[in-house]
Amino acid sequence: MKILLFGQLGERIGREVDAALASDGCTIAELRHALAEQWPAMTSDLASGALRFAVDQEIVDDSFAISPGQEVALFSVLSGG
Amino acid sequence: MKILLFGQLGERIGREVDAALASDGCTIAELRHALAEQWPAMTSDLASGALRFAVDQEIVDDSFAISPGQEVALFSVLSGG
Amino acid sequence: MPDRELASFMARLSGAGAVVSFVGIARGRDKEGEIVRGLFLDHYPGMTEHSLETIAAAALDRFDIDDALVVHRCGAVAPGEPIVIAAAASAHRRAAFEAADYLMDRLKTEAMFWKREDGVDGSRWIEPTEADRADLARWSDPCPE
Amino acid sequence: MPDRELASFMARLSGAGAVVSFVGIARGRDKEGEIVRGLFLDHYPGMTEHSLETIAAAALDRFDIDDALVVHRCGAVAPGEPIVIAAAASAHRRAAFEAADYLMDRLKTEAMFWKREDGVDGSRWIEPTEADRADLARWSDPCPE
Repeated sequence: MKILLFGQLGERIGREVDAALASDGCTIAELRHALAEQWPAMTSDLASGALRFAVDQEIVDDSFAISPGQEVALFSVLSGG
Repeated sequence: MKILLFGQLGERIGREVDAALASDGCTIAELRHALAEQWPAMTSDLASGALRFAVDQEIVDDSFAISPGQEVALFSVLSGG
Repeated sequence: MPDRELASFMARLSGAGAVVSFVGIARGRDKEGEIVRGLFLDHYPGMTEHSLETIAAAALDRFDIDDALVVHRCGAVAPGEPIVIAAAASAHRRAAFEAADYLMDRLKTEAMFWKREDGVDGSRWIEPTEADRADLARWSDPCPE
Repeated sequence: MPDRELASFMARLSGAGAVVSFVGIARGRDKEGEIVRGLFLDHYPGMTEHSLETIAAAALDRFDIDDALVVHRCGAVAPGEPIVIAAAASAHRRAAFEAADYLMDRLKTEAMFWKREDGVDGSRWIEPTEADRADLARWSDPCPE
């Protein structure tokens, strides 16, 4: 599953990463867990609660179930304008 | 003596009037009196205290003595910007 | 034109992070909602410019700003046309906002203009409103000079 | 360019008497006074624009304004270049001043950008400051909605 990253996270990890996970009904909580396993460099960020996920450009919480084909993005803290 | 007028006063009386008065040491108080005599339409304005005089582009009070060649202007209430 | 005034004001800045500008536009209706065909701003060449410079200098004194701009029209102004642009530039935005607000409050009462509104049924010369005077009074509290 | 944005914003108005605009300019120094060679503003196409529209719509809801404008740069921005223009137009000037101030306070914390300052000794990603958060909190009092 493709995940878009931005800012510092995008610079450190990659602006687009491919999580080794079937996107078929996977929840955000499962994705968070899979990302932490696949990119240890993200583990502390993911655990801190400072990151938020968006699916199809809407912020979602951990229980959200991702459907195949949806656009998934992971945000670190915004800088603002 | 030439007097510059602005705004409503300039429109009613004239933008530049010639007061029948020697400018040699005449005070603003004397000018005020002479203007009221010469232009009765200005009498109530002049009496109201709403008018101010400027000499050489500085606001002056009634005791100021005008020297020959100085630029004299009479202001009604400003509109602001 | 306010956009060109803003561009040239910004071109002369160096190091500012914030520019706040105000543009006043002649309205097609007076305070009673009657149609205004045009404004005429009478002025006293020399003293009027000096009154604008005095107000800009007071803003520079009072606020932590790098630069201030006041450009005012005189003569005939049609509805929809700009009358005034006032702007302030500063390192951080709060000072620029406050200075621009202050410039306008002073300009509305103290700029040396005599303004006539030409309506459908005649003309009238106008004076600052009570609201304008109240706006100006906001700044008379002890100030951070 | 902010002057062109201001001109096109003003061209689409009708009947407004007041336009307040804010232009933010990239500064050549960071908060510690160190030289900044440039900024990079990362954004999420679609969501970022939506965040700007949401802020403009909130200002239109909250203040008695006719129109609001928010235009923001993304990507690389050099010191001295404009980053953002925010503007509000209203019949009377107070509402336009307040709305422009509000737009900026929200943009500084909520606009969806990730901003990197590139200095002489490296780069750092920045977060809203405590001052930015305090500015935003000014508007959380009961509002006239």
